[in-house]
Amino acid sequence: MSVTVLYFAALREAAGVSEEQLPVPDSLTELYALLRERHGFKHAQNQLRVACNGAFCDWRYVPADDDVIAFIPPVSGG
Amino acid sequence: MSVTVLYFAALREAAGVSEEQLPVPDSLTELYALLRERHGFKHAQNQLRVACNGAFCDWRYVPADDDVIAFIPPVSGG
Amino acid sequence: MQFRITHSAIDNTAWREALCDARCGAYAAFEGWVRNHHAGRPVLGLHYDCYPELAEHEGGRILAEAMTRFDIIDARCIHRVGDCSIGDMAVWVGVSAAHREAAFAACRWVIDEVKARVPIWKRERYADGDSLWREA
Amino acid sequence: MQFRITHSAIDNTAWREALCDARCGAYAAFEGWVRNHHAGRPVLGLHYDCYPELAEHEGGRILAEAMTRFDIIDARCIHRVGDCSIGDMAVWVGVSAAHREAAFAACRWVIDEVKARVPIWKRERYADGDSLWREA
Repeated sequence: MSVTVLYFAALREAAGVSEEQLPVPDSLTELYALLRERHGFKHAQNQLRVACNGAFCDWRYVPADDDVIAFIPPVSGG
Repeated sequence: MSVTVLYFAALREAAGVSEEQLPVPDSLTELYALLRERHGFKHAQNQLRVACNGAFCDWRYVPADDDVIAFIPPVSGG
Repeated sequence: MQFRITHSAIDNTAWREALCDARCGAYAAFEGWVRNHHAGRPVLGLHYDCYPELAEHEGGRILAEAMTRFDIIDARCIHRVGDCSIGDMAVWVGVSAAHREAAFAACRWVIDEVKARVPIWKRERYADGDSLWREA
Repeated sequence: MQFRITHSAIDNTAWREALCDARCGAYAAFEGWVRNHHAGRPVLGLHYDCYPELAEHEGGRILAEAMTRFDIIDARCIHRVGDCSIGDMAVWVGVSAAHREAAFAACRWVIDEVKARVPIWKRERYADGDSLWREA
């Protein structure tokens, strides 16, 4: 029973890895708070969007086994 | 003592020639009135712009010997 | 900054290349293509008449004015005249700038001015055999 | 209608060709080029990070939305990721339409949405040795 968390850009640099496996959390908010503390992410949750399985989702989405979660810092393509 | 008048598009079709030599007229307005009558141009003067020697000019410009005059119907490039 | 009238196919690749510049972050382009319909009427092809000397003079003025009105680095335009088939590129406008806002605004302004001011006239040939000088 | 992420140079000629259509009178394109400065600071080059699966999903949604918002015939976009040098094309947007109004409006809207919504991040390398993840 786990989820995969993907990191990009500034979050990847801070985490030092591009992904990690974690136990299925109760909520995305709880998951981000845990990871923010662990890796020292500078972004508050309200600066980020969140995606599940390759599509943006709501922060209220309840994670399930095998989900692939990504926290999305402000983008700067183009 | 003459001017060259160039015709394009609908005016060329109506005149049946692409240019002609004419005596230097007193004014562009007078010149266009003469040619409109001669060739049956459908455009009133206020539908046209006028150019002299490769640049747009004012209808009040006074033609001189060797000038190249063109009456410019509404354009439709692009 | 260059405005040209041509009787042959437009080499848009070469015209675009001429705008490349390390200071530019944005490039906006517009192309007018000969389409197969006008106001609901099928079109077979068209012919552009032009007063080349005046067209290049007026086109050059438009580009010079664009350079002063917008924060752009370069602007170029070429218009084809003579016979054109469906799908042919009739006109190309390219603008380079540091930022996209100015590139888009200038590109749009240039094509609008070219269509309003440059002495080029379009004669459309319709599928029903008729043909007509368009005036604006 | 197609949105792609690529790790190699963008073939803008091929992407433009895909939009050619006899019904279209207007083609508007935008290209983002890697420029040598940002906010007054000399830039040596940049790297784009990306979440490709999400980027292609979100990019596809943007194009589908453009097709419903504007009276256009097709819209395509490709964004390069990885290392880019000054002058490289980072993003290309092309839109075809019967008329230029819609082509310009949709092209502008697509690049604005791509820059706002697609998960791509730019790290600029500055001449002073510093480098930085840009966030919007």
